[in-house]
Amino acid sequence: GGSGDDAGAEQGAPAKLTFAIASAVIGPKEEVAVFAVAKELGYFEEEKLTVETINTDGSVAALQAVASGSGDVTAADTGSILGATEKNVPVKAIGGLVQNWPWVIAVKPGSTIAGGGDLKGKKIGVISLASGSAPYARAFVAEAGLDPAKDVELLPVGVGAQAAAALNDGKVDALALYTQAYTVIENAGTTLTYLDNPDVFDGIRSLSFAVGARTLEEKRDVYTRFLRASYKAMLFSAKNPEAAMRIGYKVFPQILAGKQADAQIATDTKVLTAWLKTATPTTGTPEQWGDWGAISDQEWAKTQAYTKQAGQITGDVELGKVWEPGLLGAANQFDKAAVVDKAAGYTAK
Amino acid sequence: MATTEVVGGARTPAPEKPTRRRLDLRERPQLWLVPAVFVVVVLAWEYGTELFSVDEYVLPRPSQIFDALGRQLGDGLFWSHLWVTSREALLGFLIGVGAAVLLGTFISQVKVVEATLMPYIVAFQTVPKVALAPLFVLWFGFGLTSKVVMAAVISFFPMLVNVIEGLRAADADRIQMLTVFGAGRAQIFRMVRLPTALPFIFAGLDIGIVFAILGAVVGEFIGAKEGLGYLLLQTNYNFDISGMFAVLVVLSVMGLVAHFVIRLLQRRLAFWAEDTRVIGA
Amino acid sequence: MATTEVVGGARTPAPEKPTRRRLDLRERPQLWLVPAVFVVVVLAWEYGTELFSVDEYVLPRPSQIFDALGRQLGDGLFWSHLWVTSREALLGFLIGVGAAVLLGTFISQVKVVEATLMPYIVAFQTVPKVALAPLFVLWFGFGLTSKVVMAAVISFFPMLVNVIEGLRAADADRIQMLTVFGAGRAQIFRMVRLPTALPFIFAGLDIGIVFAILGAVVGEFIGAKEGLGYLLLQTNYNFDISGMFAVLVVLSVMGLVAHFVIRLLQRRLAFWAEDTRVIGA
Amino acid sequence: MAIKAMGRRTRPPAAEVSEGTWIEVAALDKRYQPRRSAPTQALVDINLTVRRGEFISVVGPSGCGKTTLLKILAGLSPKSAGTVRIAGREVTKPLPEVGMVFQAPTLLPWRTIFDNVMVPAEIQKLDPARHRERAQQLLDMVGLTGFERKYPHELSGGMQQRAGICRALVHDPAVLLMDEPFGALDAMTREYMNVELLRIWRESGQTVVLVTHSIPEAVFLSDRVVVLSQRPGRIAEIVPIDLERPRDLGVMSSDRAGVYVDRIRAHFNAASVID
Amino acid sequence: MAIKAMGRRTRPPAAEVSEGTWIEVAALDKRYQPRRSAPTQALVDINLTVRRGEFISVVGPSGCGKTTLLKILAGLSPKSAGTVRIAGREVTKPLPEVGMVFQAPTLLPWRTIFDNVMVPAEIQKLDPARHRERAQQLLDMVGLTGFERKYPHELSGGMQQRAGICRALVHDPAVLLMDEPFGALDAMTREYMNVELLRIWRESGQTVVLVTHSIPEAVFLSDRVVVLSQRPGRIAEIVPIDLERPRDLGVMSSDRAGVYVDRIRAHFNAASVID
Ligand SMILES: Nc1ncnc2c1ncn2[C@@H]1O[C@H](COP(=O)(O)OP(=O)(O)OP(=O)(O)O)[C@@H](O)[C@H]1O
Ligand SMILES: Nc1ncnc2c1ncn2[C@@H]1O[C@H](COP(=O)(O)OP(=O)(O)OP(=O)(O)O)[C@@H](O)[C@H]1O
Ligand SMILES: [Mg+2]
Ligand SMILES: [Mg+2]
Repeated sequence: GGSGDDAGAEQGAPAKLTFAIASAVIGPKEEVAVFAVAKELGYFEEEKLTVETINTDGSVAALQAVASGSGDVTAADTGSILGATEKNVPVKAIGGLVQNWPWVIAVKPGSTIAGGGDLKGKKIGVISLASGSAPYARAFVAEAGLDPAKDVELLPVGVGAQAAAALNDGKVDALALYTQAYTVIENAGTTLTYLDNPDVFDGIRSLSFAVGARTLEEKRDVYTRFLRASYKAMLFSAKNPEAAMRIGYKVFPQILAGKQADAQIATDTKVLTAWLKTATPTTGTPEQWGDWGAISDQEWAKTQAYTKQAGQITGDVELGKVWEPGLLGAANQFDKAAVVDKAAGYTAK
Repeated sequence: MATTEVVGGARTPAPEKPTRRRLDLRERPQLWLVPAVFVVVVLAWEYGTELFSVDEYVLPRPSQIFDALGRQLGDGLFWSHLWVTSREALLGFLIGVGAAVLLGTFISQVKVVEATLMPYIVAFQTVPKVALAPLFVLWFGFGLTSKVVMAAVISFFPMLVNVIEGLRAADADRIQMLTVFGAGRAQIFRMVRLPTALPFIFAGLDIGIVFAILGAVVGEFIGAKEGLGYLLLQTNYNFDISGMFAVLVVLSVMGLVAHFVIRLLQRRLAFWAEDTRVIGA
Repeated sequence: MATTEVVGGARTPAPEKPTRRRLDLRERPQLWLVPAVFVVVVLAWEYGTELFSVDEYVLPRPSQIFDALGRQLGDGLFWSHLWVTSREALLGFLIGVGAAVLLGTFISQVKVVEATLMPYIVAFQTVPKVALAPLFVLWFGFGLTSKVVMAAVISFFPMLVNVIEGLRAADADRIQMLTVFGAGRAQIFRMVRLPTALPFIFAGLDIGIVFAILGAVVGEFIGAKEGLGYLLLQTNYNFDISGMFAVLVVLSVMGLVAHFVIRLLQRRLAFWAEDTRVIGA
Repeated sequence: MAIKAMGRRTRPPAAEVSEGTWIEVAALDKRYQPRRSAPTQALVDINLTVRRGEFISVVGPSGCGKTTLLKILAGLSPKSAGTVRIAGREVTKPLPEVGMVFQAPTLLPWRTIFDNVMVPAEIQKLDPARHRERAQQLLDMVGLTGFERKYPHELSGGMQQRAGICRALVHDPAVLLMDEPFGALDAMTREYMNVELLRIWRESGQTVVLVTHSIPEAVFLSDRVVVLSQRPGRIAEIVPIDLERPRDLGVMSSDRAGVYVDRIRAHFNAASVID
Repeated sequence: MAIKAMGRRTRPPAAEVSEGTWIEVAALDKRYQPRRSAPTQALVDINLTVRRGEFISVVGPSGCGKTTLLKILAGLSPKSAGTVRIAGREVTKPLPEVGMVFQAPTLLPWRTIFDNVMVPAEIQKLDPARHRERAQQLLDMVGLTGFERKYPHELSGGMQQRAGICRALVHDPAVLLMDEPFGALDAMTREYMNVELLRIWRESGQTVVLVTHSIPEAVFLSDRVVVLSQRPGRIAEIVPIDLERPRDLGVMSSDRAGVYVDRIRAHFNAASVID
């Protein structure tokens, strides 16, 4: 863990932080758009932060890590944060990240399935029955008026090659994955058709920044600075995804796994862009965006309802217990135009 | 007490007391030691976690695990998960161990086969099955088969190594003796090699059954709708760490039962080893 | 050729030919059989996948894997991944196997300890380490330690079972002999039990090293920034299935090298077993 | 107690073999070549022919190659040079018509004494009922009645050796090779066993090659005694024992027997066994 | 060849033990109780005292309990009833001042012959240099010169047995228990070994209990011969051998020796060894 630095109590004092990536691999997602960019462009340095990463095996593990102090901050599934809070795991959300519903149902081009109702009697591939994709598929089916327990069959197919093969071989009729996973599949040469998500999914939050509740008060300032640097990086990445991706290669050479950056940059940028789309407002241009990280009470309510339906929580979680919005005001105080300018003219060395 | 009575190292024999097999706590102290250790460990765990205020999500307390266990055992679905995993593990074990015995026999009989095949087997073994599991699912589907294959593959290797080593351990003099009386390979195998290999084989079975359970669980991790591995994922996903530990407890009990069955078989089938074993030395 | 010359089952001895150890293709056909099998398998794989037009992401072709391998071996980062995993596996192996030898020795010497501890060890073993891995990471951190612990824990059990079984296999007459001459437990252990257990121990080492590599890789799956296990995840995530297979090939080679080192050691240390082994029977 | 012959199961001789050359050893050389130590020359230029139904004993100092010779006859050990034939066939592997008593009993610890004795019958798939009866008769003869269901480690050294003798006889082999079969027996049991062996041999017409350390035993039992020299073993003399058969133990106190014993013993004295 | 005594390493007797009762066996009973089969009564009411420096032989039919008696003396096997003392101490476990030759050689296959012989010295951490020298002398004496670096399986049965004898002598034990040590040796080697044993015994003043199947050997070597009856073993007679020492092989052709041999043999005949 990297939270041993007590100097964090003092305003603006140098501090060390550990960012727990809620995934076992490094990819064109938050660790690139947030961490790599903030680190490489000196946003962390400006905040006198030294940030390191650890990889954890998913949101639950990431939350366990921050709760136990092995990590300080993570970007974890909001449903998992709610679940953790309900089980008295001392974590708290301090800012939003992915704001647009990332899950979507995909079918093969030319499939007879054009909407939720057509899924009756079909097989849907989910990542695993114990992942966000299963409750999503059920909710999607339920929304179309079907009984998720009887009318469809969910099959765990994982992500990537395995999921693509399952769809191509006809072992499943549809997939329920997140957008960025589809980009990876499409990059590998499979074309897909996507079903529209009904409106109910609008405003259900996916990844949010979370920290350990016990250290929150003591490290309020440090976390604020972290959020500020992160949102700056997000803005930069949204403006210039390719530059962000190249920075990602630099900070995490393992993304390339031995391949050449120039050969990969196009497809990886696509994936990163897909991720960024879910994490930024659907309207407007980066220059116009503000209020980074805000989560409205209505969004919380929708998220709670959805999480409850998915079985991750059994009752309502008191909002004050899970959500500390007080850091966002200071976190948004940065020169947005400067970041946008830098991004627009940035070419990686 | 065994027949070949040896007064061991520093131990005093008690020749006056006739040897009887009884459920005597003095002669078989494990009868109270095992529960005693259990109680001590559980208490230490319970109050240790309380004392150092360890959170449930880091390490739940026995009482919490026990609660969760009670909850799960009351659930009919739980028993079907248990049944699914047991079946996968058992089938995988039988297939893996069976294949290991067949291949091990073949390999140990024909030197060339060993030299030719062994490198490939070892190479295949070092491939992490967990990494291959997604491919297993692609190849063998989402149902029982892929988990059985996983369990079989993972219990295969320890058994194979032990079978080969065991079949080789046969005493040259005994083989000579059989050879003189006209025994062929098959008879030598049955009359000498196999009995000699039994301790090795039972060691392999003991390791194999434990790994078969692990294999089935890991197979379920990758893609399953049911089974204890699925339940582990589910409880973990729901942050029900006590529930997860309850499943782990059930898996442990499964392993224990399998272990004792195998040891019982061993005592029945390889009795002479017991008989000639030295007491206390 | 060994010394105890037995004319085996149905084999004809060749008494005229003096026995010499040479790199003779007729005497050691594996020297051409191993590469031959390799070539056949690779060709079948290559043209089989082409014939049935199997997609790369289902099963890449050897030529594709070979390309990916070449790419990776040229990458400096790859070698550091390799080094990381080797170190984790080796450390874990040494710790796991060392602990197994110590505990196995203790257990096999004191009957009560076995009866008391063994159930717990088996119970612990059946707990899927992969399920515990997130907790391992919580307990032992995200660095080297958690992977080493994983490798150690997983290579521990096969070794333990074999050590216990091996130390028990000692011949009662030999122990009696030593006892008469005043040998204590430690001397009996060194002079008889250990040598008798060597074949078992080497079987355990063989299984253990393979599992240690697996353990390190699985440990990396859970939370790592480097190592071949990490690389597997990364290549899989990147849809680079050929690259993933290239990593698997490297892991296989690691396992093979370790296996041969252990077998070489065995031939050196347990030479008498070789010498009294029966030829061709 | 009468132990009946079971009827020879010897295949007909390979070639035209006269009764005079049932076992044929010519210019036999044996050299052990251990991987880790110096070679040992065990036998040099052994020439010997044994007639069908003949009783031959081999005597010689410890380590001279007696066991080696027997193992080569049994097809258990490859020779270095020379020819060895039994019933006209080159011995390259063990022949089923041979029975052997090993120097060490070599019983299988996982079988009862009775099942150990039945091993040859089981291997050669001989009629179980008849051979079980014969096994029991043999065990009774050697005084192991009541020990049939015991395991080898519950028997004394001499009892194990007697079980080994029963095993070699159970399938009524045409050729019987015995490596110091009575070494672990007390003098009286030994004499009794000698007499019984002679009776079985007479009734069944077996060809016997017996290695023994007892010169009187060799003289009492044999048609000819092969005396081997010290290592490396060469044939020092082949002494024909011209005592009429059937013989009883009384014959051993005769002067003629004594002459044979002295003549054989002289070889040992000359060699001055240990320097 | 002279093999010197190494100086007794016997601890002083526990209690006031007269030289007359160095080994004391009283009302000894032994019953084997195997788990899977019927019990065997091996020894019944054995009473025996052996003086310090005495040479005792035990003879008796095969399976009568000789090995059992020796193992109890060696502290290897628990008795069922009675007392066994050596030097005033109750024997409950093996005593370091005892050396033993086993009925089967029991050499360790992973050690060379020389290292096998050195086992007792190594166990008792005795001066390596002196005992290596002694080991070599003993190996030379038994005719194993040149085989020191070989492994047991490269030796003949008799050679292995001789190595076992060297092993029992290497640490110059105060009490020597020998279970048919010469069973696998030819008559000449055996006589030679008898003479050597007697010389070593005379020079070192050991107390020896020897199990043998050879009645003449027992008479030649012993101060007293214990004759055991058939199983279950009881003491049939203890025959004091009143032949002056030092003895040479010539003494065996004397009439007095013959009388002893006949007297002991009579026990065997009376028992009609095998029914
Ligand atoms: N470990 C054992 N378990 C059961 N019975 C045994 C055991 N050892 C010996 N016996 C029995 O005890 C009796 C005496 O055996 P012991 O070995 O003492 O005989 P012995 O006089 O040495 O015979 P031999 O001259 O043949 O070596 C025998 O009947 C034997 O069956
Ligand atoms: N497997 C072997 N490897 C090497 N040398 C051997 C082997 N077997 C026997 N020898 C050697 O061959 C010689 C003859 O041994 P063999 O066993 O034939 O003697 P033997 O006449 O049976 O002696 P004994 O009467 O002591 O049993 C010995 O010098 C022995 O060291
Ligand atoms: Mg021999
Ligand atoms: Mg005995």
